Amino acid sequence: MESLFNIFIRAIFIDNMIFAYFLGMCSYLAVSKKVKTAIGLGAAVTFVLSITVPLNWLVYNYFLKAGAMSWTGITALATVDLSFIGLIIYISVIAAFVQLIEMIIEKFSPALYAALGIFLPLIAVNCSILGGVLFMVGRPYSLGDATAFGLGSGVGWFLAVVALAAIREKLKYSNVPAPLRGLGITFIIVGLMSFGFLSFMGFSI
Amino acid sequence: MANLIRLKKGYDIKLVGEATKEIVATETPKTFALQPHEIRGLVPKLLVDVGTEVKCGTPLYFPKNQPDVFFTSPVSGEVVEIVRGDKRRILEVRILADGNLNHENFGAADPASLGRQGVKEKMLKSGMWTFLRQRPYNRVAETNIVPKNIFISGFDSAPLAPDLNFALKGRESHLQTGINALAVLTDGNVFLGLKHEADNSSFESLKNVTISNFDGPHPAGNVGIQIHHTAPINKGDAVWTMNIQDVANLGKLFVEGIYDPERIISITGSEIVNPVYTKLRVGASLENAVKNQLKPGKVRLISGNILFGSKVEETGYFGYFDQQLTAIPEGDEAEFFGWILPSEARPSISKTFLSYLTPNKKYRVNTNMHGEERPFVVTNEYEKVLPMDILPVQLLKACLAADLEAMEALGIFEVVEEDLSLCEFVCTSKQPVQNILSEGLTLIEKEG
Amino acid sequence: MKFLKDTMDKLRPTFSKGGKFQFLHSTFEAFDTFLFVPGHTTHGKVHVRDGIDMKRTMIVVVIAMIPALLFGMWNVGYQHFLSMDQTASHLDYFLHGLIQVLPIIIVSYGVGLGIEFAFCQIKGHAVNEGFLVTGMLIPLCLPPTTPLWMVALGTAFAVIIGKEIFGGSGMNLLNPALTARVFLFFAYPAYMSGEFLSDGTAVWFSGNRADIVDGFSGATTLSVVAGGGEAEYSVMNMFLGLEKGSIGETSVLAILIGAVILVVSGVGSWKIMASTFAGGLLMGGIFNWISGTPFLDMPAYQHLLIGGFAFGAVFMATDPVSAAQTERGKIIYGLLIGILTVLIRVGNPAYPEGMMMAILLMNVFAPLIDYFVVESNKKRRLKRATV
Amino acid sequence: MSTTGEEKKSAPAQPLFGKKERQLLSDPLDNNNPITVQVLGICSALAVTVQMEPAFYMSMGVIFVTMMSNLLISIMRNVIPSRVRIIVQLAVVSTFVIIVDQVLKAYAYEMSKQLSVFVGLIVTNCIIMGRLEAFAMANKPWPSLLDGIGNGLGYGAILMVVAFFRELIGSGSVYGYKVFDALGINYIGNGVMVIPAGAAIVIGLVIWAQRARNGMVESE
Repeated sequence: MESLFNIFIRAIFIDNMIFAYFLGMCSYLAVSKKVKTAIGLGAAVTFVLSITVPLNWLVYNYFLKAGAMSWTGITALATVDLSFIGLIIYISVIAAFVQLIEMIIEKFSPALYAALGIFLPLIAVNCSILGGVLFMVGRPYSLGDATAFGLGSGVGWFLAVVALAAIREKLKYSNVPAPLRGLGITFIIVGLMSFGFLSFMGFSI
Repeated sequence: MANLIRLKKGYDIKLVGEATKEIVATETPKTFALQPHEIRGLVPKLLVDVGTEVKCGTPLYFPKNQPDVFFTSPVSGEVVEIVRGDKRRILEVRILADGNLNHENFGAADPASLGRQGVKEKMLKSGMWTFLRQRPYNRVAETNIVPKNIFISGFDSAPLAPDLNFALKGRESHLQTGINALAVLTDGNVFLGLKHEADNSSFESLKNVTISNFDGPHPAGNVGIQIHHTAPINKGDAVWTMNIQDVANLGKLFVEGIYDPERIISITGSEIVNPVYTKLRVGASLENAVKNQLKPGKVRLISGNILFGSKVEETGYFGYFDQQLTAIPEGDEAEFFGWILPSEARPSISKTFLSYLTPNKKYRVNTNMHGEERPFVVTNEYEKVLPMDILPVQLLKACLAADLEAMEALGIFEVVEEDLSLCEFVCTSKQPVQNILSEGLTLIEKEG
Repeated sequence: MKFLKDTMDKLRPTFSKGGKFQFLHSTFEAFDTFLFVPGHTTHGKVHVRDGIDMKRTMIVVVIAMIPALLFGMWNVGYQHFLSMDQTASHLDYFLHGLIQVLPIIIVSYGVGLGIEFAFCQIKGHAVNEGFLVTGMLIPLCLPPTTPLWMVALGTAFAVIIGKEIFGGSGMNLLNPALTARVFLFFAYPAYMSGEFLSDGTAVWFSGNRADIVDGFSGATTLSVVAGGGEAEYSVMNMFLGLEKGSIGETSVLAILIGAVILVVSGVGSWKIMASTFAGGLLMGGIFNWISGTPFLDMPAYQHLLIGGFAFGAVFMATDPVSAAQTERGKIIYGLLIGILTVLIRVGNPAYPEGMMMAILLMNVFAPLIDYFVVESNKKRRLKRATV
Repeated sequence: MSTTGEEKKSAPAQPLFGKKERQLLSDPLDNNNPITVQVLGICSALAVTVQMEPAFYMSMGVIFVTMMSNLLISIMRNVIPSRVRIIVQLAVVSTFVIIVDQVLKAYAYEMSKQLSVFVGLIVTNCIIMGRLEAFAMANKPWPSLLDGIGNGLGYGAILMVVAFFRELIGSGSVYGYKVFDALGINYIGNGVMVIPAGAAIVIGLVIWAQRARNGMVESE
């Protein structure tokens, strides 16, 4: 039984969505040119992850997995295993939730909305969100664990994206070989950063 | 009354060759020249031609973008040569002095009763306006604005700088009239920065001016530093500054009706035989001032001080805003293993030289770079010598990257080249700090 | 000296544009400026420059590392004889260590400088002196048992991937020496944690290198504590450095001598050093307060004496390029390194080299720390305008 | 980021494998590679490249999904209301991914365990959505099919290259075959190649090599 804190730390550093699994790379690379936008998207991802992971935990445990629907009391449903259509369901839950967030941000922070522009819809297909859900499904998490995991994954993604953005802003003054500029050097930075994130390997308190 | 501002950051480069406090008369030189390129970005439109007879105060040229501002002749005589450089850019307007010093008469008047428009007109016509500098950008003051404040520094903290209190002794009334004139031009205050616990006898009785005292090493005497600590420049602000000797000359314009751009300057440096004070007019040829004064060997003569001055020949001309001449040895000798040996003592803020054991020793410095140019690596040295809440490295990097937004946010409006001269001095990476800033300023002035 | 200068000047045209050895221009210049600080003079409005330059700065760091290096050599020999239950003269200890350590230094400098020169040659840049420090740091932070080809590989990785592709010295993200160390740590963990006996075949050096190092490998103080706290270590030994570990990291005393050199000369940031130590003490204190396991109960100050803490704080964390570059940022950066080090160490007893990982992680976050410091400066200015 | 897909209405009578068609297949392999040039589909690409075998299965899965969904969407392109097209696309893609997932589970269970969530994550692989948006929605079924195959191949090629280096350097083998052992060399595997950092660095270098060759430079 892992403590919530350990799950949280592991999700941030060891199982970091970016550095361990390369999930959410598209938006990661696209929005990491400026710290300001990175913070915006990072916060959005963190928020979406920490809500949709537990949300999908409920969906999985009460609807999808074998015997999940025994709580309905309907015997016909008690043995149904719907986990094979999980993908579509999870994606739908995520998409619906992101739509909601988008509307909220648009209403309350037009500046942020303008800055994030086309990237908000991208959160729906940001693999880190679906990845988080799929990892959660594959592990024997309780609802609390799932929340800690979702939040941790989000924080990990957030840290990764703002740190990279700060590095790339600093890199403006560097003299990187032309063919490496942009994508190439960013990948190598990601590689070097991931060394640092291994600090907490095997960590438990 | 006066508030005291203590500055800890900065560095005094202690040099041999300080001027003794006596004013030695030197013969008025034969030739004079104004050099438009002394002001960044100035494009002159000539009003005279070779052969034109001029008096002291006769307009020579005006800046292309400010047709009502005149640069006038510092002396009476005849325009003898217009020296041009690449693309026919005007480098010098040379005047042969007639030795009589005839003045244009602009008429005496009391600035307070003249009113803003009257003061402005007199200054513009006589050429005194050109000594008003406007920040941001350190440009010639715009004629159609009212500055937030006007700042004057009452002391020069640069290495071997002249004692301005000494230089202005006996000119109190001119100074007061000059201040009165400036006070008419602004709705804000005229600020005067004085050195804490120094002899300020020439300034103590001044009125119509807000005095702040500054305590600390160079660049405490830079007006830019003083502005930052009294009433900093924000986006959209414009403030004016004027050298205090020019304020006295401004006073003279109103008291006597004449343009008389003469300053008491110090002739200093290790390669000067007899460092003293003398009187010199703006644009004067240096030949008489340094006659028999330079020691033998390769010597660099500087109009200005070692941190902010122009390299000049003995036959060159005195700078438009300078108040000192400095001569130091050239340092074009390679130094064997110079980077590893303790080396002869030299001023340095780093403590890797034995010189830090003798903090009060005065040095004979040369112009060697002491190393090669490198990327910005070492941190915290600029910060040690810039007593402002500004991040110099980040600001310079923003200039290099031509990032206007960052330059503005990091405070480029508050600094001019002179303020960062110590940063260039201390730079381990031997970066041309002033040039970088200068390019940044030019860019933002053009784009912004 | 005059003769030497004349010779160099005579050779110059051969290596300059149009000369026969034009392609070696950067190399020639590097040697010339190594021998002589050039006679360039100032050309802007600033006519005098500070005596300090990059070479001098770098050499001060190298000098600061020498006590740790010399002690490290002696200690390698001492530990060797100790493990064989023998005693020998101090000179023997030292010589034994010298034979062990010198090849590592030679490989580190040889490979690093070789790559550096090659890159500069290709790009036509001047050779930078940054590697003077890196080349010494790499051997100091490696276990003396490291096979030489690993030293070469780690150095090559650090110089190429860690530095050159970012545009060379001053542009790198991570501390290059640390990059080498961490690369090797993850590439060949068994060799790096000192649990591996070099088997001779993997070593270039005379085949019997294993004999030389025999017995040196084994538990470091950290692993002793980690392994259950049968405390067979003495605080004094930890301070003096009479223990196993990477070549230069064991003796806190020798490192402190270096620290004094760095701080007094102003070359190393005292802010980073002090805040790193403070962070370590703080976190150690918190853990003492929680208490429970041997590691939690280890007195806070002892955290500063083991596992390369002092070495990291003094020589690694202070690298001005990879550290935070703003003054406030440096304090935050140092504090976090100290805190993280102890946290990582205590959180994972099997992985006690928390120091280098913590520094590496903070290298990654240093630009972000700076970003916030710079933003706060901008905000102050903006606020002033609106008041 | 995507570049092709502008050649909307091509001439009615055209060969099945004309120049254009061949280009649809070959461009994504190199000059218009989805990963290194279009910067799409990096998400799940790298996590499965420790060894070549899983990378190969992964590539096959992606090729199948891009191909089929490109085809299907292209067929349906005129009947999909643009407002709900993303949902439709997602549904189509998910369906094919579920097929791949189930097939793997049935016939290559070990491999499906090894690929774990990454098969499922093909759904959110930007290559697929990207190609659907940029190409299939505007082109006829046959070119769309080719475009799907081409991009799938381009993706697979990078995956295999990265996996090749990681496996060779990291474990001393190629597609599970211990080459160094076979040569009698006692090779010590480089652990960096096995951890994710290795993938990022290798792909960075691959991009470098490729762009140095075709002269592409990103302006930043």
